[in-house]
Amino acid sequence: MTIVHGPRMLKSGASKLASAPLSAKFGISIIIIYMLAALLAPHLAPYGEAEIVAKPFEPWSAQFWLGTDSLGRDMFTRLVFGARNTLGIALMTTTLAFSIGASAGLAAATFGGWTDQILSRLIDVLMSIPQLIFALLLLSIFGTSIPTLIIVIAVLNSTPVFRLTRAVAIDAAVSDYVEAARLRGEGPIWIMTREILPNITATLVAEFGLRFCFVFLLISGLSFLGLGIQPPTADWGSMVRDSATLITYGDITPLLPAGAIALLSVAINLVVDWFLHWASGLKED
Amino acid sequence: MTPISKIISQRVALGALTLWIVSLIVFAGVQFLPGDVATELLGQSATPEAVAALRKSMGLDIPLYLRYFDWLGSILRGNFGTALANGRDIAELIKPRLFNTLFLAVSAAVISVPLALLGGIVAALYRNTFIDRAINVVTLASISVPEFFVAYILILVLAVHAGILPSLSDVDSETSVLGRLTAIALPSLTLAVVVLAHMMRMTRTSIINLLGNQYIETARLKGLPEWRVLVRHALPNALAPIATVIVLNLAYLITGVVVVEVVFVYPGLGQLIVDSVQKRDVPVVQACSLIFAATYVLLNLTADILSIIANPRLMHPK
Amino acid sequence: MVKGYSFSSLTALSRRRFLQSAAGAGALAVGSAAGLLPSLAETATPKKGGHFKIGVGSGSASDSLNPATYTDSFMMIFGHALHGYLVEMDRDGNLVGELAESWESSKDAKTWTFKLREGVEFHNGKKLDADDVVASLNHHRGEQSGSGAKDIVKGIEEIHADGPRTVVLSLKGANADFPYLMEHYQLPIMPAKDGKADISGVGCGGYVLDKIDFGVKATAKRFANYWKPNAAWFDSFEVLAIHDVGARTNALTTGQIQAMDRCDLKTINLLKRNKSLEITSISGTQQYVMPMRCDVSPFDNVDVRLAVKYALNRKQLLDTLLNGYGQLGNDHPIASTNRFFAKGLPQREQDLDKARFHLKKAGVTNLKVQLSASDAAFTGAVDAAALYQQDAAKVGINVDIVREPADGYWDSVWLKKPWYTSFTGGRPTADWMFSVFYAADASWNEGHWKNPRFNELLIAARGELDDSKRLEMYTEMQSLCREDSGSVIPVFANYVNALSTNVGHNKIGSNWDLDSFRCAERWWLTNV
Amino acid sequence: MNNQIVRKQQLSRKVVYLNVQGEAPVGDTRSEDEWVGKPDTLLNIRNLRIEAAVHPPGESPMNAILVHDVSLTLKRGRVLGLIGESGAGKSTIGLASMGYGRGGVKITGGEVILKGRDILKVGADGMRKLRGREVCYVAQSAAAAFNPAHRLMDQVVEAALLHGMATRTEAEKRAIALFKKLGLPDPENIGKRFPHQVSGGQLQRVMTAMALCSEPDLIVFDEPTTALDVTTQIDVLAAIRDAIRDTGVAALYITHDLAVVAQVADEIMVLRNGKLVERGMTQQIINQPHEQYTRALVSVHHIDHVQKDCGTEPVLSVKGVTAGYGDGAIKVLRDVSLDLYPGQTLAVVGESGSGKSTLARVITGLLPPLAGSIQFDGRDLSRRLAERSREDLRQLQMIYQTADVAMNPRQTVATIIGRPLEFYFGIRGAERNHRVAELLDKIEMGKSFAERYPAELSGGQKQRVCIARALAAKPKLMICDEVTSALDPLVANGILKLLLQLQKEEGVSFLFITHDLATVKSIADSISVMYRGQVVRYGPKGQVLAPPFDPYTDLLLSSVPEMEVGWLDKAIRSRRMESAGN
Repeated sequence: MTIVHGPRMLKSGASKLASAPLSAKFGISIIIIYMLAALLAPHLAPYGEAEIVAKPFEPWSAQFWLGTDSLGRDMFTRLVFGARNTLGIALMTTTLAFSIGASAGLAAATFGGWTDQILSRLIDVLMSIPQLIFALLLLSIFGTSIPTLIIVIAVLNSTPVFRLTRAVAIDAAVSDYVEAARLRGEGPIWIMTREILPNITATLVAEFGLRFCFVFLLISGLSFLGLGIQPPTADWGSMVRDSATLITYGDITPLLPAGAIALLSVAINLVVDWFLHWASGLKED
Repeated sequence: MTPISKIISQRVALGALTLWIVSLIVFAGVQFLPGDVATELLGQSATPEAVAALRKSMGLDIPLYLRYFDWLGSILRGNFGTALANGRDIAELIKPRLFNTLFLAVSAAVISVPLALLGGIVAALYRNTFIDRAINVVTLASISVPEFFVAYILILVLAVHAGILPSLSDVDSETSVLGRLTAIALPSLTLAVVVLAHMMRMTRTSIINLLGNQYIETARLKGLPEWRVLVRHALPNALAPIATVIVLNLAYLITGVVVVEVVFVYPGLGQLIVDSVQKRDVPVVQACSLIFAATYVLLNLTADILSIIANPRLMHPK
Repeated sequence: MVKGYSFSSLTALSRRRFLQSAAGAGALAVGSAAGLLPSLAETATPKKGGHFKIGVGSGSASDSLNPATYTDSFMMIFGHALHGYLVEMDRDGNLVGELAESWESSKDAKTWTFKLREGVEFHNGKKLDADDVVASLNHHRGEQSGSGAKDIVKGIEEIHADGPRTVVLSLKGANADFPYLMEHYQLPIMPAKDGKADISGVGCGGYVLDKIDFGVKATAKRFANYWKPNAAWFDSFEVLAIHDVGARTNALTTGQIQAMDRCDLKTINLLKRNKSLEITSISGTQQYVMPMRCDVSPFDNVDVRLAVKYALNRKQLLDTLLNGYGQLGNDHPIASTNRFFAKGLPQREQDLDKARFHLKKAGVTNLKVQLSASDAAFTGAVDAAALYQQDAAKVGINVDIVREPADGYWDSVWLKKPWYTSFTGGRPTADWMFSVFYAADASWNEGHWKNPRFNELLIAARGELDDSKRLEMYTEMQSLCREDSGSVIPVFANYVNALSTNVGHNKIGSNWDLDSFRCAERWWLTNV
Repeated sequence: MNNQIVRKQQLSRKVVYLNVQGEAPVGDTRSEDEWVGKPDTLLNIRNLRIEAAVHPPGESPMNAILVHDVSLTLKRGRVLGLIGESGAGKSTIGLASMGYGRGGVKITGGEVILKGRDILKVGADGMRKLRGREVCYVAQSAAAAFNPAHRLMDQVVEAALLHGMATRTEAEKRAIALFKKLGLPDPENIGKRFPHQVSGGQLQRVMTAMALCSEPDLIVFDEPTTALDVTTQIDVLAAIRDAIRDTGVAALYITHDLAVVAQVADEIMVLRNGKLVERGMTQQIINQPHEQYTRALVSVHHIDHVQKDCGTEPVLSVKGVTAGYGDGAIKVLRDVSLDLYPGQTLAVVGESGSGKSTLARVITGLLPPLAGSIQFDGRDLSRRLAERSREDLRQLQMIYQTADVAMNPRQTVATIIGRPLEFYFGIRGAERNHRVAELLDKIEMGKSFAERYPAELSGGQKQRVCIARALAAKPKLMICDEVTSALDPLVANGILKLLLQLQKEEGVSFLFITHDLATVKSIADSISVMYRGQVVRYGPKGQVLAPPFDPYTDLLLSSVPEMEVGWLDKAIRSRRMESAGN
């Protein structure tokens, strides 16, 4: 039992990172690369997002690193801009989904009773309508502009967030420290934001990562059905879709955006796994 | 058993309520869609007179709420009504599609569920070893790729190059069971890949979450080999969360497979509902949505019942 | 064009090219070429038998057997397999009789008399007579009709049978092209039952309805008592609805279907390498349109319209959108295959100077316009808009692309926005085309274009029975369209299909897709 | 109670590395030879060193030494008691005798010689073969140690069947015989039940039967009665002791309660912070402890407190309160009346299920009573929390059993203590910090603790911070719900002394809810004994603790283990009433 106290907890994130397992470091570097690509897209990309620079399906060359797509747009440029659009939209969507789902879940857990009942039933209803069908319906009503896309997918994805938040928040809400706050006479806002929220953040962050991937996949699924991000905006889902037939001919072009999606998802999940592991402070087993 | 029947009847009542609200939402939602079945059917040839005549013949001139109650009344009598577009009986229209959808879902489940359980247990058994990490990365990757992409890859490998399975799931009411199984081999494989990872990870996590329990230590201290500790002592207690995630994935297999249906040209309910939304065929959309919602509600109920069965506290009260 | 493909496929490609040119150049000299190219050699000798499966990128669960509701190629080709029509467009584009043996008009082109063929039997055993024709046409007429063909038959004042084999139609106005209308896909002849047309799918076509699962597939068997000789070769015929082009292509390459429509033009060069496939590309009447509304500013100025037309790089659109599978458009809707096509009109090319000139003439230096685009109009419409945006910017037209939702596009954008993307499948006759889309009073006057001379000519040409005079008139009308109308018509898209080499066919008709929708009747299998 | 203790155990595992107050190990007074090498030696542990990888939240993993160089010897048929506070390493040593380490625990040095061979060298398979056959384990909480998914009999015979020591029929027969021996009701059929269908005391006996079923040479008892109510504990303790005697099995008996181990063990080892403090025969340890630490353990409950006289006006007056859950379907409290006078301590004593915690919930307004009223400071208190004024809330503060979960783990000590200052008095900024420092002083912790998080405090420190938080509101009344039950005796003692000190300084009244009679004796001015939702005895301490007793109070008082060899037999003989927990 001879241990020297380490630095303050929560302030030691950086040193924690240094001691993270290789998989997490790998994940973090991938995420950083993607974020840089997204942020610096106009500077990184050799051509314009929708600029037609050559004939369709040019081979890989010094001029067009990954060749050109079906319209003769530079594939590498599209991939970089795709990162920007896809990541940006998925990030905004996930954030919105979390603001909706988490605040409703917190409210349900904190107030309980009728608030909880009504919110939970509402979510039941939303969940019982298949996501894709619901998205189809909503997007048909409101059109497929990017803001509606974000709102619709966010609403759809807020349901599992609500359930998770409610579940973990209820765990926290019945704890003695929340009871102590109630006995002190604290209002619901304080209880939600100061007592419960900080204690469920880890779970929510982890869920954020996973949700982000699902949002990603839902958007690309919608793009596949022609309801997602509309051309000529570059996004990886429709890029896969546009060139998917090439796979039949043994061309690897469609693998690139698909691989980009998969790589990011794997990276996020690796980081999430590690984060959960770290935040729980417990060893598995 | 009284508390159990009470729980179940509560869930059934809630399910019915959910279905009712779903029907309201969908009915209202379809009304908000731009255009209606008449304009969609006529497309570019929609002259105002033709549209008006078509609307009248379909009864679209009747007020909205009356149509809803009319529809609700016939549903409660077990009558789904007729499709607006071609006047066909919706029950007849849906029956073969529903069968196809269920057949595909079941075959995908038959492939994926045992594999998921096995994989999950193996990953838990060899947790934090190379095997576990390999399983982890492979499942993650399969989760991360859009399902149409999985479908195309499988087609490329198994249909185009190897030529052993058809890329088109061409089935009808006269297809033999064997023919059907061949026809849906690729779509069910695709779906299996898509849902496998989620279930496998959940199985692993559920089991590992239980390993901190005292009774696991008790089992180990009895000298049980690790696999036996997992299978006999952890797994039975992890059944409830595993059942929940399996059921969620089954629901997905039934309600969320539009994309796979499109790729393999499989005549399931998903394509029907997409078609009907585009054509604004309200009664068909309504019927399909209700079936989907009912599937979800029923499967959730199943998960609840499974959790009850897996929980001796509820099955064997004091 | 080639990236990352193996060397062997490259050589395969060049070999095929070689063979093709060898066949073309040396058909006379090298007799042994026939052994290398069996499909070409056997073209002239159709065979009976076999099961033909075709995959089409259309079909919906809301389809029905009622011809009034035929909206897409799935029902259209299946309808042509089940049904006979009064007239038929032959493979060279000539109108010939099918169920009608002959027809004639009164001098004023207002009364038309059709003489029916004898010995034609419906699938239910009923013999064709004039009442069937009357009932079939009346099916689309009248107040209660919700038929898509209502507009086509609205010019008919009255129909009556004159004996069992003669049908007399009197029109509200003169129409020299009237028989052509009878070829419309929604106007098959159905047996009359109590004075009404039987819409259960019974027809007098080459195939009898076997099973149909709307939006999925339909099958039909050869009609033993089909009247037409040398037609309907297959034992049975099956149409599959395969919306996803990748799925269609895969099904074809793996041999699950023998033909498909609407090839993926982006990858068609790759598909071409498949030696067991034949790509057919038929120039037809389908056209991509970007109508400007002539009744709203700034498009109410003809110089602005011309500037827009001149700024467009048609060649680039043809190459990128259609991969070359199409014809350049000349801003008028008449296809080069039409008998009244104005051959003398010069092809409009991109001319940025002229565009600037017209813009200046219109008194604008910096034009800001919105273009409403959606792929609902045609595949690549938004890309086309983006391409156009780049060119237009060079002459000072700033195009703001408004991406419209695909769903409900025809309801809320088409005909309504100042400038939008549109698509027309085309019509078999010039009069029909002009009447529907360009006549001042047409409900689908896409550009809201009202040119007095044009409308005058339209009426005159309709009543004129002398073809040479009509050609003159239609040429002038095409020129008017080109110079004055609001429609930018950059390209005509070809019908591009892929067939297994086992599918035999003669010259393919260009009236509609898939051999004028008559593939079931005209094609055959060589390997049976 | 079970849950509370289990939680405590888990928590102490987490915080254990923080209790670092190194003290030199105290060597054994006897020579090695006396213990080793005899033919009847069953277990011989030599120079055992155990380390663990610990993952403090927010810090890098590190190695902590849990057991330093500990040796012990156990002869066949003997019982060795291992005693110490949390972090002493007693459970770790117990499990090490089965070659087992929890979590990241690793045996890094020494030998564990069981029946002549070093089991640390027999490999994983060899280890598995001896576990459940030669050595068996009885865990602290049987409720947690039995798999809820399987019937008891299946679990009891599992090890015997696994090691091929008996057929199923034989094993079941043996199990039933053991059930009978351990005094379980309906021994023929109890095995068909699921764990949740059997009471805690019975489960503990079944667990003992499970250990005995494969006829092992050694059983490790790890706090087998700690989680039980005191009246239940005595019966289970007796059953275990008899079973050990009758079967002749050797045992390591691990507990923190010296009085309990004195009833069972032949010899006792006292451990502290992973080091041996003192070893000796039971009599010697109890009666003539050599080491000061042992002496402190033996005399732990001695606090000087003089009973104060009642005042005239009670600060809190509970009148005829009936309360329950589910709209009164389940009544937990029936007609409870109590008075608490200013500056005094009223102890509410009872076992689990007596309704004492529910009483606290009623008083705080968390559970509105079905009938009756609560008067505070002479006026009626609203029945519902939401209807009470902030002033009422301020004057009535609560301290919880487990300080860990009573403090938000994401707030610093300064925030936790400072919040009531802000909330009730609007004190912010420097003034607040100053007051926080003052309060920290009052609870005998420095202001250096202000910026720490709860996870960085020891159990006793946590409870002190909770007390400071309550104190910050300047309350008239503090409700203390089992505030010392989760703490080690010495630490608990410190807390009690602090509370008494504060009472003297601030004049605050305590409603002290506890199951521990020793605590009650130390600090109460008046006592209320609760049993099944009713007050069975109420009055000033002197009166309540003096005979004649009602049957329940008698049972309760007579069940508290006393630091005296042979007490168990006496107590069992003199009992007039059966415990409810059996």
